[in-house]
Amino acid sequence: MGAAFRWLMPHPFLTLILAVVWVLLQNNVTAGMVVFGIILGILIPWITSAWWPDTPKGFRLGKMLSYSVIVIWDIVVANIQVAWIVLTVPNSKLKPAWIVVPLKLKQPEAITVLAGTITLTPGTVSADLSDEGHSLLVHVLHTDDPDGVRDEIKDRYERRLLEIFV
Amino acid sequence: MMLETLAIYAAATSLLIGSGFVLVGVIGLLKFNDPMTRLHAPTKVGTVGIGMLLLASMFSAYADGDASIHEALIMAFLFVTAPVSANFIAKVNIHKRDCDTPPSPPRDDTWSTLRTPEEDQS
Amino acid sequence: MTAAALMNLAVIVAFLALAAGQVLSMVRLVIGPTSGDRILALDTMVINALGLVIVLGIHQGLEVYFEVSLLIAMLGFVSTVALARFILRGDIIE
Amino acid sequence: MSHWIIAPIILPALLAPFIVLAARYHIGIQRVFSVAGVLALIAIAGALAWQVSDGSVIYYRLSDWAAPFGIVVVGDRLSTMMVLLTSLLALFVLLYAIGSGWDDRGRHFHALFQFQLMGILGAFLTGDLFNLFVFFEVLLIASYGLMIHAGGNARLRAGVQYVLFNLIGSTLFLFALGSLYAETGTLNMADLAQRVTEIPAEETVGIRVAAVLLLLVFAIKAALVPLHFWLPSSYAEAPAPVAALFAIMTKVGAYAIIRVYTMIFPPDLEVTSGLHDLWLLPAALVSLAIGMVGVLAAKKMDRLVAYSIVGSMGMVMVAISLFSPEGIAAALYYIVHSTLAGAVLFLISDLVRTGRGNVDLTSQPPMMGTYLTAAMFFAGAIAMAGLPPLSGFLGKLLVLDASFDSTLVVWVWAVVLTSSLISIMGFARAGSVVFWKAHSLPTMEEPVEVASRPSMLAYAATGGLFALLTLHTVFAGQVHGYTTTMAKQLFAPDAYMSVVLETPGKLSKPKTEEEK
Amino acid sequence: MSLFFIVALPFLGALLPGIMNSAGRAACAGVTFTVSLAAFVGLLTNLPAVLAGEVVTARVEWMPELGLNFTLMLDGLGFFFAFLILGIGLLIITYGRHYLSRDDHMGEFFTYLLLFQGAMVGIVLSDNILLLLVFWELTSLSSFLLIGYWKHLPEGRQGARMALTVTGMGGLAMIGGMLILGQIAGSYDLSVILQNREAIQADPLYVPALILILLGCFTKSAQFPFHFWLPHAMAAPTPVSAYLHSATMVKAGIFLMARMWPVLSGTPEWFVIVTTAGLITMVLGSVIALFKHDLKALLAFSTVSHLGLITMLLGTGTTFGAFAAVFHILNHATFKAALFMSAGIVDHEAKTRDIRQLGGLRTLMPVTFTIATLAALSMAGIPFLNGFLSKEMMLEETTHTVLFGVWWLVPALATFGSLMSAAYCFRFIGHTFLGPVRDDYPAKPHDPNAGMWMPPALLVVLVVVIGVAPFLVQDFVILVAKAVIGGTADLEVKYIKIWHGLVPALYMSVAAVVGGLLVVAIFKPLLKIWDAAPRPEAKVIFEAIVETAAAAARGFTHSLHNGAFTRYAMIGFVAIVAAGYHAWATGTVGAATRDLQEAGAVPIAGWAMLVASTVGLVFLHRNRFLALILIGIVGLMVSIGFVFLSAPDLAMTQFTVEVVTIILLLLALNFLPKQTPVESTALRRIRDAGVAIAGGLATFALAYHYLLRDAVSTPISEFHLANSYKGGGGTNVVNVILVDFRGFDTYGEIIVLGIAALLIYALTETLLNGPVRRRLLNRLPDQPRAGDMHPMMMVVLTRVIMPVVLMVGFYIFLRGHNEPGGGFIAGLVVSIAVVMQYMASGFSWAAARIRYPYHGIIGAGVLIAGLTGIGSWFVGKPFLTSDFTYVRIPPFNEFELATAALFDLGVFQAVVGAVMLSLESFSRLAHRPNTPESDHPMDIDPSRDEAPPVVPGLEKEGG
Amino acid sequence: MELLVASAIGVMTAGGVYLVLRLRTFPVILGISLLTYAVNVFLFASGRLTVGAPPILRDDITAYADPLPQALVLTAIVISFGMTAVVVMIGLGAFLGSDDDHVDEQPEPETTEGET
Ligand code: NA
Ligand code: NA
Repeated sequence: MGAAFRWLMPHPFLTLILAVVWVLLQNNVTAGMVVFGIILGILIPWITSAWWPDTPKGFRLGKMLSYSVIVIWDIVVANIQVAWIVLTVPNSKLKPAWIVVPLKLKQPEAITVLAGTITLTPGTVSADLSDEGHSLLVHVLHTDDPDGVRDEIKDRYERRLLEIFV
Repeated sequence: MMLETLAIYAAATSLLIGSGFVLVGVIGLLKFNDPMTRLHAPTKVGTVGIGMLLLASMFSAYADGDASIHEALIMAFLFVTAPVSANFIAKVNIHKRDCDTPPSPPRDDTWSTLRTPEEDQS
Repeated sequence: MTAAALMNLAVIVAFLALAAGQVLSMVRLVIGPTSGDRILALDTMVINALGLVIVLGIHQGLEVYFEVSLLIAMLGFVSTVALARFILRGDIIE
Repeated sequence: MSHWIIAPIILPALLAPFIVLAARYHIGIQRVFSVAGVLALIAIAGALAWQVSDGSVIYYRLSDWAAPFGIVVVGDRLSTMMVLLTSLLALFVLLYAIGSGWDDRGRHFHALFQFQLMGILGAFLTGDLFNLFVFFEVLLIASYGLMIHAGGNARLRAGVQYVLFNLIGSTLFLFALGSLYAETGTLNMADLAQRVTEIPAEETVGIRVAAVLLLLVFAIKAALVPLHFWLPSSYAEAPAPVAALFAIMTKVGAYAIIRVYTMIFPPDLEVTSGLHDLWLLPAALVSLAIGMVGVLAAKKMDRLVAYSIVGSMGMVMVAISLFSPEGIAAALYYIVHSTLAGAVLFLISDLVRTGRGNVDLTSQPPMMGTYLTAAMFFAGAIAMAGLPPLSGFLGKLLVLDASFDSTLVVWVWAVVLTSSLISIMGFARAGSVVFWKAHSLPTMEEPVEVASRPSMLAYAATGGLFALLTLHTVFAGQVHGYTTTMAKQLFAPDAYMSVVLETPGKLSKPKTEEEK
Repeated sequence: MSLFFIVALPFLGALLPGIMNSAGRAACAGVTFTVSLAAFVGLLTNLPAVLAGEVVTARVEWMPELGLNFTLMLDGLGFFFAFLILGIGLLIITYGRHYLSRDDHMGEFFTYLLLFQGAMVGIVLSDNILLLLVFWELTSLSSFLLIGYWKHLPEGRQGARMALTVTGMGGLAMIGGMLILGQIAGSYDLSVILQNREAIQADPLYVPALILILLGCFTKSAQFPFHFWLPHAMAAPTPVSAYLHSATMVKAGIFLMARMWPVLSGTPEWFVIVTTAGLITMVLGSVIALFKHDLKALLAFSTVSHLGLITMLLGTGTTFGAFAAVFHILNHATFKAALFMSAGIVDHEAKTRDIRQLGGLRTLMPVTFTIATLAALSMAGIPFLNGFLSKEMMLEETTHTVLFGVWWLVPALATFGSLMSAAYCFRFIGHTFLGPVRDDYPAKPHDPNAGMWMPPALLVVLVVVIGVAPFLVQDFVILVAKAVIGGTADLEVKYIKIWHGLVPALYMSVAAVVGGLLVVAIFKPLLKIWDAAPRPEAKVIFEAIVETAAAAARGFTHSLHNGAFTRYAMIGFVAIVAAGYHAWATGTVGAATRDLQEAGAVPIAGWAMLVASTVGLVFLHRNRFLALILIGIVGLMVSIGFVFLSAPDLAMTQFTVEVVTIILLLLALNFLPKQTPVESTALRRIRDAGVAIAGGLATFALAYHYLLRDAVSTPISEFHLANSYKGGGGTNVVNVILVDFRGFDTYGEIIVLGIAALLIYALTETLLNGPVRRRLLNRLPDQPRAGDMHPMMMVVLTRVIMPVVLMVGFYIFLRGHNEPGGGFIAGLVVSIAVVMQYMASGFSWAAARIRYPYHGIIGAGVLIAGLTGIGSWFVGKPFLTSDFTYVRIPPFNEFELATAALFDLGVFQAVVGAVMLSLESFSRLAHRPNTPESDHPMDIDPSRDEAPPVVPGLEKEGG
Repeated sequence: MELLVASAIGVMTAGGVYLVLRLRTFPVILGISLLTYAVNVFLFASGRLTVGAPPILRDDITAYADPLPQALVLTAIVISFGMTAVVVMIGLGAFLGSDDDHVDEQPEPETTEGET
């Protein structure tokens, strides 16, 4: 049963995403659309499964949702902050910095979500990964306390992601 | 009726906010004097700006009487892809030595971009 | 101010902001100086273009521009990555 | 509605993907299908030509939409003759390609060959100008593939120029089509012919420019000076059987000029007067001269042949630009001749290449298979230089005869006759160097490594083209009689137009009925 | 025998010797002789009719519309010439069989000879001047082959080309003349033309026609100033010289003048041109002949001289002149052929033709001596030999001929010519046969076998017989002369007599012979003067002219076609703009019928962007990477413009194509230089800019013109808008046009795309299997490379987003018929999704997991589209006719099923296959088999830290 | 609006022509691309300019932009894409074979022989 399920639906989360995407595309929520979306959601990952060989393990959807809410809030706040910096801080007063975030996360999917979150949130951009994948290089637009930024990243995002990607 | 009017106001407001953000993003792009700092402005501010425009579109559609949600899809696309775009551009800056050299990573040898490929070593 | 008038104003403002954004990005693109800047400028222009299409849709009250926006959102990213990969590796598919 | 008239387009268009799909690793199967397809084409083309030989017009609505709303394919005497000519040429060229092994020196020769045929035949048959553009593109892109088939540096470099020049041509074509649509609101040729008559005399620049741009497009195809520059290098560098097939491609341009400038913009049309009737003839004369001078100038046999193609197209265009039934009849006779003669010379040039490893016009020790090759070259040269008894001479007489009433008759005669002389000098010089002078050199101890005796099939294919040339000569009266009826049909396009415009289609009644 | 057979026999028989070559020399010559003999006998069967004054005709239509038909006629003149051609031909064949050496390819020789014979017979029997032209040129061609028969001799090759060029030129001129003649007379049949003397001579085109025809005659008959080719044709084997250059071909011009005599002669133009040319040729030829040391050259120039004589006679335009001309033709043919054969015998036996190495052969070769001497004396004009008779008639005629108003000019020159003629004849006899026997001949001379001397001997018998008893041929000559002058004029019958009394001609004759002897006596000092005098060498001049022409042609052609595409493009642009401008300038411009639409700030900003990026591209194009970005922006702006102007489908297509194009260009740019160097001069850039601005102004003006005016009648798209839903089942009219109204265009379009991919694939294969492969393998990156080949973020994102993009592609495909989208855009979207995967995880990793060969996808796509089209045949509808229906299957909404969608599926597949095959081919160029292939989709993956090492190969599920 | 579109066509044509006249294949191909844009817009403009009325049928609307030129341009875009790909590939092949991306043939030493 499990194996058959795995074969049919190698990435259940992806199936879900696709079904939602389909409904969004149709711009119209009807039963038929949802059913068709699910069918496509099964069919397409099945076609493309060769390119996503290893399924991420123990993904927690619920925690992911709450994480998303936090991130979206952060994005809104961060954007206002950055906009403020852009408009008010002169170039000479700007204090950009590199910070290095050592990673506890191992799964590529998890690291990618973290990196993405960092880029979308307060004045930070994920710039690079170390050559074994154990640290993340982040560029900060304007900070007096690089270590504080690093700690906040680890505390606010990585900790949560460690719970989502078990 | 009331809701539709509200939606129009919401749409207009979103439009104004969105265009403001767009503008700020571009100003940042133009203003900052370092490639890495320039990267911050448009990738994020711009993204939110477009997000607001999309929101405006949704409000506007609602005001016209046919509710529309598919704008969310575009928003999702933007939010998912923007970090990767930024990441690549940052890598370009690091690779071309167009920015300050980043500090070495603690556990590994170097940053992946800076590692000289084996086949190029001679 | 009536809702319609405000909306009209907002649309005009949005158009102007996006147009200005395009022009300013173009300036960055031409002056560079780094490849990263140019790619970034192009990426920004694509995003702004997407904004233009959205506002146009709002302005004309037409739904048909959705597909266009969707494509721009998806594919702008691809060209940004391709250009960056070219600078990084020379060969974009290796 | 009989479907046969689109068979010449559909058959290669299905055969080619089938070859790609099913036989791309098996050259033998590809050859069988390719030859079988061309044989079928010949049969179909023959039947179609027979069907319209009484002057009737076959008409086909694609997608069932009537002209001018949908695309139509139209077969009349002219188009079916061109289809038949192309199919016949294709057979021998294909056999040569197989016999010489050219088809196996790169990938996808047969698929490209079939697509090339589809493009050419489509261009001859379509009754819609934009569709003509599409078929031009099909035939062009297939020709790019065939031209660079088997690679090699010189060929690729020539290929770049060939493609680029034609891209400019395609762009020009679109400018012309845009102008035509903007001016008339239609794309169908027959409908255009009707609508241009409605254009008022006080507003002619639009249609005039459109007419001229279109003419220039076709002039590029027909390699008319000064738009001929793409031809010499690309034809010379193309693989021989490909160049031989290309002999029909320039005729597509000539065909299009004949079709468009007898039906849509006839010489007596007020709004476009003083354009093509003014400078087409001078340009044609210069082409003829430049081509034949090139024959004398060539340092390699393949260039020599390529220049002779330019010259012979000049001759064709001289006849066309008379815009009289006699001139068109002569042009059509000459088109058949120059297609066959040009093709045969390209194949002979390749026989020389096979026999001695190169086609330089320098004396080298005797090659393999000299006698037969030399005899063929002699005959081919006679044909191309317009010496009796072959059809080149007869064609030349027809052109000279038809030009008698032209105001530029002195120029026509002077250029035609002088350029003949120059080409005779050129061919004699080349033949003498390649085939005779060799005898004054000692035979080589060991033959050149790259040289080998051409295969029997290669000779047979070349001989087959000669047989066609001979038939074209022996039955010159019949052929010319037929091209004369063809020319008359072209100068009375009402029958063509009424068939195209008055046959109803899906959801539409003929225009004339609506007006009534 | 029918005239057709007489003409056709040599042509048909020409195949035989070639085939029979291996059967032996005797068989080869035998069959040739038989063929000739058959034709000869066939001719003789018509003799009674000819003698009875009838004109034998035969006619088959060839090109009736043109007026070129196989119309043959045999009258006295034709018979006379045909008799000469076939009769002498038999002798030449006999002679040639013995003359040719064992190394010579006899079959080839006789094949050419028979071809020539047929052509000659054709000329003299033609009743259609176009047909005559055909045979005329055939003689040029066959003589080209005969002269160049000894391919190893440079003189032969050169002589052949010279003869072909000169006579070819004349032939071409004659084409013009004949066509004019035919146009005036309204027919190309000689019999008709000969009836139209008045009309032709009154026509303003008479003089051009005359000059053109005479050009043909003069070149063929080696008349001054075209006499120079003939001596060089002597490089041919002697039988050829004897046949072509004395008896037959050179007489073709004479024949034609005789044939056209009734319509062309008698005018002042004819008289002046023909007589003058003949006279000069006669004198000049005789002078040159005297000083030639090569026996054959001497004879050749003597032939030139005698042809001049005949020409002059024809030029007088009197019937007596014509009569004398005919008689001299006959006589000249007999003695000259005999002389040539004798010279050939000498050459054959003594192995030299150089008169300076000869002498004293009288005793060694008595038979040859006798033959040659009699023939030479006849040529010198010694009584009782036939040459005397006709030469006297000539001299007689000159006394009545006044040229340029000077009465003594013609007689004096004619006498001088005769004098020189006698001189070279005496020299020929004296310096070859008389004198002491030498001991330094290259070979020991003796008389040849009878096969070689019998033919000339026969001729010499004729020489003597006619000379002694001219009345034997008198009737025949009269008959022929009558044929020449035609029915219109009366021949004042003159009997040929040996003794006319003490007429001026006799004095002139005597003076000529005596003078001739004197000249030979003082030959050595004369030769010194001759050698010292500067004189043009025809061969050198001709070769100089040809080489100059060829060099000029080369210079012209190669400087015009110098291989510079930029030049070709420049000329093209200028031509296009100029032609367009001309069309515009000569037309009329009416008032605008449409109003300008207001442009807001946004369009203006968009326009500014477009212009800025275009201008930027032009100025910054040397930085290729930047240029790529800029062209991308141009494309982007154009797309936005399409959106603005109500063309969402176009915008989507333009935008997706743009992305794929940029990927493609980046793949190529990887190999190319990244900078374009400055190479063109400022002047050139200014020039190019000028052309560019002209082109820009032209398209601007054109577009602006159309935009402000309506089409002349309702555009056909009204119909498309009205019937798109009703007849095509779709609300997206653009899509319905693409898949239905104009589906055939789309069918062609996907084929173009498919071909493009096949081409790119084929070329890649060719490159990878050729010399380029090594270069590619040894290629080093020209810029430093970053370390991360397959960055993690990209890979992870691709995993999620590629399926989504595929779904979007599917969505766009489905919606296309009613909303913006369709198979093409969907195909591009799907391709881009796959390309994303390629970019993320690399070519090898991604390609190994592709399940379908792209070739197959293209092929299937094009086939599906085609078969969908054919499908409509089965319901009796034309190709590509669409049908649609609406179905409802719960829980889904009602949806449309359309055949057009199936067609669109073919489009979709073809696009995906084509784009992917192209991109894949580009990638393969960069792919290096010797670099380690990654088994992982991404380079860096910390989750692999603890995992056991992956066994290569196991991972390739679905590959 | 008409002025903007027409002048844009003119500017792109001029830029295209200028680049086509350059000496290396890469700018020439870019020039062809510009020309392609220009002609596509020109062809599109042959249906005249209409704002806000895409030819997608709606119940309550009767005026639409001319759909035919749009379909033609779409075909033209696709075809020119194929052509661009092809010319890029052939140009690349030529460059790889000779290490030279000049579009003009480079002069080679003269070799001729007269026939005598
Ligand atoms: Na393009
Ligand atoms: Na094109």
